[in-house]
Amino acid sequence: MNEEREARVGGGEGTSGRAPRGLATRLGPIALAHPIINASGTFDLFEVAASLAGVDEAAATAFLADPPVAAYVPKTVTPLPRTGNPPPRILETAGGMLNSIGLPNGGIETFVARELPRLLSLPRPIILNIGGFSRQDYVEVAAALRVALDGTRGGGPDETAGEVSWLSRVGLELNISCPNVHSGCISIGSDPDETAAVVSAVREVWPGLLLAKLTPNVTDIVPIARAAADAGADGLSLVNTFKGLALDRLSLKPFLGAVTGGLSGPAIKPLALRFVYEVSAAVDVPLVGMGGVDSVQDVLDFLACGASVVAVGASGFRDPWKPHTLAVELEAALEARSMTLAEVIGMAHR
Amino acid sequence: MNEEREARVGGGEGTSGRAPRGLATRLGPIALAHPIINASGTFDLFEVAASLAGVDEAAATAFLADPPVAAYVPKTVTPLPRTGNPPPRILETAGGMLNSIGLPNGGIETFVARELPRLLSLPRPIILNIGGFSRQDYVEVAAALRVALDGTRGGGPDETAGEVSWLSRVGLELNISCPNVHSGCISIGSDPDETAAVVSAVREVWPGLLLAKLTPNVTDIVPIARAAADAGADGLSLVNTFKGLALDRLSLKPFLGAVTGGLSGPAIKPLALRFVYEVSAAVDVPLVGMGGVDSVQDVLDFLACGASVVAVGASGFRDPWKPHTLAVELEAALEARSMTLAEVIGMAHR
Amino acid sequence: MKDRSLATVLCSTQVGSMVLVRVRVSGWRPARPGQFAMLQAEGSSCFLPRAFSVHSQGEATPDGAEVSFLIAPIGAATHDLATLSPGDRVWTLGPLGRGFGAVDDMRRSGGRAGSGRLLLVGGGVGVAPFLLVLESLLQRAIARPEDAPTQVSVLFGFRDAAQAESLALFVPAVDALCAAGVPAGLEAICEDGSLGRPGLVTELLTESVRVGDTVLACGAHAMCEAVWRVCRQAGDDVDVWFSLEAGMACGIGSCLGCVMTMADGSMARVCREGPVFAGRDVFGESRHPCAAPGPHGGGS
Amino acid sequence: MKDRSLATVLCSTQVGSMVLVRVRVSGWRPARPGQFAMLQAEGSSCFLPRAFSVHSQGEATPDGAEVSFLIAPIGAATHDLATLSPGDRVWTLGPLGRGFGAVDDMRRSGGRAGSGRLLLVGGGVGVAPFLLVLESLLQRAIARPEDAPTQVSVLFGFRDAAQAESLALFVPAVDALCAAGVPAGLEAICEDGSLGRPGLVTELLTESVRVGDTVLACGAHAMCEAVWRVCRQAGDDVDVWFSLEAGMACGIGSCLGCVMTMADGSMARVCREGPVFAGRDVFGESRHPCAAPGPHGGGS
Ligand SMILES: Cc1cc2nc3c(=O)[nH]c(=O)nc-3n(C[C@H](O)[C@H](O)[C@H](O)COP(=O)(O)OP(=O)(O)OC[C@H]3O[C@@H](n4cnc5c(N)ncnc54)[C@H](O)[C@@H]3O)c2cc1C
Ligand SMILES: Cc1cc2nc3c(=O)[nH]c(=O)nc-3n(C[C@H](O)[C@H](O)[C@H](O)COP(=O)(O)OP(=O)(O)OC[C@H]3O[C@@H](n4cnc5c(N)ncnc54)[C@H](O)[C@@H]3O)c2cc1C
Ligand SMILES: Cc1cc2nc3c(=O)[nH]c(=O)nc-3n(C[C@H](O)[C@H](O)[C@H](O)COP(=O)(O)O)c2cc1C
Ligand SMILES: Cc1cc2nc3c(=O)[nH]c(=O)nc-3n(C[C@H](O)[C@H](O)[C@H](O)COP(=O)(O)O)c2cc1C
Ligand code: FES
Ligand code: FES
Repeated sequence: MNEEREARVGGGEGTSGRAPRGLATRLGPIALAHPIINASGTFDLFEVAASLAGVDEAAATAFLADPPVAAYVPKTVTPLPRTGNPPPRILETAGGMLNSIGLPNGGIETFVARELPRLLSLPRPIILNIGGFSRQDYVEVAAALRVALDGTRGGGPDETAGEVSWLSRVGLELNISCPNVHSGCISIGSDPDETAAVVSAVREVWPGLLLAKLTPNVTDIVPIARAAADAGADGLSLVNTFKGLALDRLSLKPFLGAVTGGLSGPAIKPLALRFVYEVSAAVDVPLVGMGGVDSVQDVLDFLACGASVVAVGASGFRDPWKPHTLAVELEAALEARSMTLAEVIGMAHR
Repeated sequence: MNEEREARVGGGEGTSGRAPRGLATRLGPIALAHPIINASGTFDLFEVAASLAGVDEAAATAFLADPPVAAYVPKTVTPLPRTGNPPPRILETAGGMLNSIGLPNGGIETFVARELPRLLSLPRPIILNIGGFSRQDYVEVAAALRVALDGTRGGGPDETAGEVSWLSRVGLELNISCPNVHSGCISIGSDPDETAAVVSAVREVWPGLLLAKLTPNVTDIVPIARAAADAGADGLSLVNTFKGLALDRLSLKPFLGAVTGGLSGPAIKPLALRFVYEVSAAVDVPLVGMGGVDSVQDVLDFLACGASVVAVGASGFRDPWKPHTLAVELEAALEARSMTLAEVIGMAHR
Repeated sequence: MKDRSLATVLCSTQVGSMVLVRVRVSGWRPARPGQFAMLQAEGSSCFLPRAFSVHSQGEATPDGAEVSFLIAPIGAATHDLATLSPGDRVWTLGPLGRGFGAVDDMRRSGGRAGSGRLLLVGGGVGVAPFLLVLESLLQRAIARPEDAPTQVSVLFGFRDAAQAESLALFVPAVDALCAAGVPAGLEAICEDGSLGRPGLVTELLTESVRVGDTVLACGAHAMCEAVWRVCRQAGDDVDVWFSLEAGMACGIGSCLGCVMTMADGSMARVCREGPVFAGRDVFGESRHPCAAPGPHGGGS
Repeated sequence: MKDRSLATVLCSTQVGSMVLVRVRVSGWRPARPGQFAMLQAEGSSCFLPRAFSVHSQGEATPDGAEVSFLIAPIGAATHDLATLSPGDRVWTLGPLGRGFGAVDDMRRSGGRAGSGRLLLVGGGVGVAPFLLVLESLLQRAIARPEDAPTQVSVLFGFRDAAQAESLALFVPAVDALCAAGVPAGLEAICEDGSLGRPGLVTELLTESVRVGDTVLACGAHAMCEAVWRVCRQAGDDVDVWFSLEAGMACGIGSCLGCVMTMADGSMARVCREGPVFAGRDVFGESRHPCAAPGPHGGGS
């Protein structure tokens, strides 16, 4: 299994690349070796590597030299540092899990100083994910990221002096859909006008790939998706978690420290798929599909419903290599069907 | 197991009753031996009995003489006959199932002529469930039911001549939340004004227990729940299924004949629980909680979140005796906690 | 059977690519041939039980009856059932549905309308119900020889050699029927040629079927369609019955989930009105069957 | 270990109410005492793996190492693990987390600051990590006797006789330690009195602990709190370490789900900053501990 994995793993961009073949694709200006990435907040490349280092130094090095995702999406960053919600924060449920992490992060300043440099050193494109509680929050964080990126080697939205601009390696995902913070965020993503306002304000300051990540906790997602696309989003990420609740078995009080949490995992897959299918039929921008992806059949399902890229969330907890494994399996599945990636995308509608 | 079951099963209303003790409760004017009923459309008492008759005639007779529910909720009836959605109509998913049955039924005329008499002969209260595509549809069906009921022995909303009125034995549930018919129904239940309009119109013609069954496929259920209660609903049933989609494994086209379906089963329990918890905190009418109820822990959870009555849906497919079994287990669980039913209801909020 | 009950696995035997699972079910009431039971391995990761034809059953005693099922592991639920060990338990509800009523009816028709010949056509795991059919024919042949069919032909089609191993399960019953004085034969064909010439079971049927025969068929929907075509070509007087497959949630008529669209456009529940349906009801009279009962390929 | 790998069950033994599962893990890198692994039975109906202390480990060979876990079946995932048979497989990721660093540190502190005495306090299945602690002390006692603790006291508390059967697993290691020249003893107490007077492990601790001791504890949160109180009463110079429990999704620092609120209000991940924490960090200096790390009762 290790042998097989190592045999199939490419060295990332610029290397001789033994990544899954025939799966190369694009998300706006960003080229991807295959369509499988991680979902924000469910996969911390550096923490996994550090844990692996405790197990095996070489494995950790290999992991960072060749991360098991086509692009890496770090956890949401907000303007100010946040400690997140009180514990307990997670609970397994039938076919899935609830989480109420609550976007703990060091804030944009620390992010730019400490996280961004090592993110940029990864041999993969990155899609930064940002959150906030007001339109201004999103603009502020996006602007800070842009300034930082423009200042890097090869920075600036224009390609100059033979250096490749960061535009082909860095995207931005707006988390306007987190159910675990009790203002902003999800309330923005539940309203077409608010969504349009945030997206167009960020569009002003962010020249690169811009994705809006939407919440499924709405009566009708289509107007929201349309509003985001019309306001300038290059693509949409569907979906964030479904708001849920569990009680402590003994006390019969809410189990999670934050009372409610977000449901993810295989349990929600049929629900997530419905949103991707509906939005894909109504809106003409690329979609990043997610929600319970666990097997290559799930990947095919999201692609067929109209997603161009598929993200692995909670299933990556039990197997951090999952996105890469799925890419390898996707290659085989397409071969078995004698179909190209492009042919599968959207085929449920045809 | 049979012995145990038979030993614990009461003969229904008016008999010496060996039903679970200490669980007697009320839903408005209707007295229940315990708080566990079935969810509409998931349990056809007469069909189960007929199937059992093929297995064992005595079992079938016993089943109808002592149905395993505190009250019986038949499938939705609409003004006109419906054949329902094209097959396939069901698919198992992680921790649950999708269905797109589409409310097949013989229409109200047939219902009154053929179903109602045998429903009234059951030794349990019944809660009739009606659906439609316009306000007028609901009013028409409710009015037809009222006329029929007033005409029965002991009919009339007033108790006369020592006869017990049907008001203590028959309730009405408005299905304004079915995701499987593509107009009416769910769109009514997604809108507070529409909901209020339907509820108050039915309230005019229906003197008995009136429940509105709401959909979880909404951004905010609280205003809808409030609208229903303010318009005269005596209680709310929460929740109907979550809209979902699955693809055929091979063709990658929608699997269900109706394309989308409703998700139910344990997978949705944390989501359903959240709705019950939220509505219970906001609205002051009794709630019938449902969504993935499978174990006595689930029953406790729904009660603690604020449901007075709990309905078993999809889990009854694998075990038609489930509601009764859960009632027996609930009795034991309350005993073990030295708590009364009333003390558990809503305790997650306290 | 009074109730859904927790049966105990007595043994589980690999038969090529299928698994024969024998369980003891308390309170089991004898199934009619073609009836099914809803099974769910205790602790299964699947939410719903699945339908399985009763393959064979022993005598009912106060301890219950031994009942066996032939299972093709194709997905999660069948995998769970196929990997059970003796002592493991299985939730069991049945027998359910309408079986092959024709098995009873045709005994008498032999002397009157039809040829008295019975053709049993099975494809893949669709062979499962036919052992109970044979067992039941044997019982009647012994009890009332005058009511036995004039001839019984068992015609099975398989995909490959691994599937074809299940053939051996039927040989003793066919032999016993012959010994009881009913001329009976067993022919099988395999798509990959591992039983001689490669081919489909409809080739065997084309060679055998004639006016007046009664045909009972169980297999993938495509096979059933082809069987119907062959029988129509043989003449209108071939009496054809199909055991059909559909996804089921309850198996007892509650959910309305297992419906199929019949030739006349009506919907029939496979678990209650079926699983055995008259060919005419399913496919209508047209020579080009069009009423496809959904994409659930069955049995093969 | 390079990777999450599919370990093979070598044997599974019931030990009272717990189950000792020994697996062969390929590429296993030796765990430090107190480290854990994320385990998930292949085909488990649970979505997420669960954390288990490494109970014991054999030498790493090119074939992998034999590693054992002591499992108390309390819910679905532990039930799946406790019912595995030889040949079954288990997804394994580990060793993970920071172990009892004090095991290494205190060897030297014996001659200097502390008493050199090591007290191992376990409650219920919280005894699990202490076999690896003893094994590791033995190795060092043999390799470098001068670095061994001056004395090792194993103090275990159980709920009932069935739980207390696990005691037997530790006797040989304690004996070996004595034989290697390290004075070591094993005392246990049972809430139901089945090991003599009924009581809690903190009673044993109160009788034993003194200034300068190093205490390593693992058990339910209530036990840990009580251990902390007893040790505070014995004096500030008792060095106390707790192995804590929290629900985990990933076990490798990705999800931020396993955090506990530390005494200073900060959040620490049990899987990365723990599972072993200094008593002061968890409970602070107050004599009335207030920072309750959530409702997860652990280990007992
Ligand atoms: C009356 C009756 C009798 C039967 N008798 C037998 C018998 O004797 N022996 C036997 O082995 N089987 C029998 N079957 C079939 C058996 O019930 C099915 O094989 C079983 O349901 C398979 O379940 P599974 O979980 O293993 O497979 P699943 O993975 O659930 O697949 C089951 C079926 O569902 C469909 N399916 C599930 N998910 C999807 C999806 N996402 N997209 C497309 N299709 C999907 C497939 O078409 C497949 O045929 C019988 C069925 C019926 C109705
Ligand atoms: C570092 C570490 C080491 C461990 N080592 C061991 C070991 O060596 N041996 C061992 O047996 N165990 C060990 N555990 C504990 C083990 O991980 C848990 O016992 C296991 O997670 C139980 O899983 P389960 O699925 O069997 O039980 P579950 O049913 O999942 O219950 C597990 C825990 O979750 C909580 N829980 C789940 N659902 C609810 C709910 N709805 N309401 C309230 N509470 C709920 C309970 O409090 C319970 O303690 C360790 C844990 C950690 C963190
Ligand atoms: C523990 C956890 C933390 C998450 N954190 C974030 C986050 O920080 N930002 C974000 O946009 N989404 C977050 N999500 C949502 C996921 O990115 C994803 O949208 C969702 O989990 C559905 O996918 P899944 O079912 O595959 O997990 C989080 C999900 C989980 C389970
Ligand atoms: C097969 C099926 C048919 C249903 N039919 C109806 C119906 O006719 N009317 C109705 O109000 N709800 C109907 N429902 C919804 C259930 O009553 C219930 O609200 C839902 O299934 C959630 O509960 P569960 O998770 O326990 O199944 C149906 C659900 C299923 C699974
Ligand atoms: S399976 Fe439920 S009605 Fe047939
Ligand atoms: S379990 Fe995921 S961070 Fe600790």
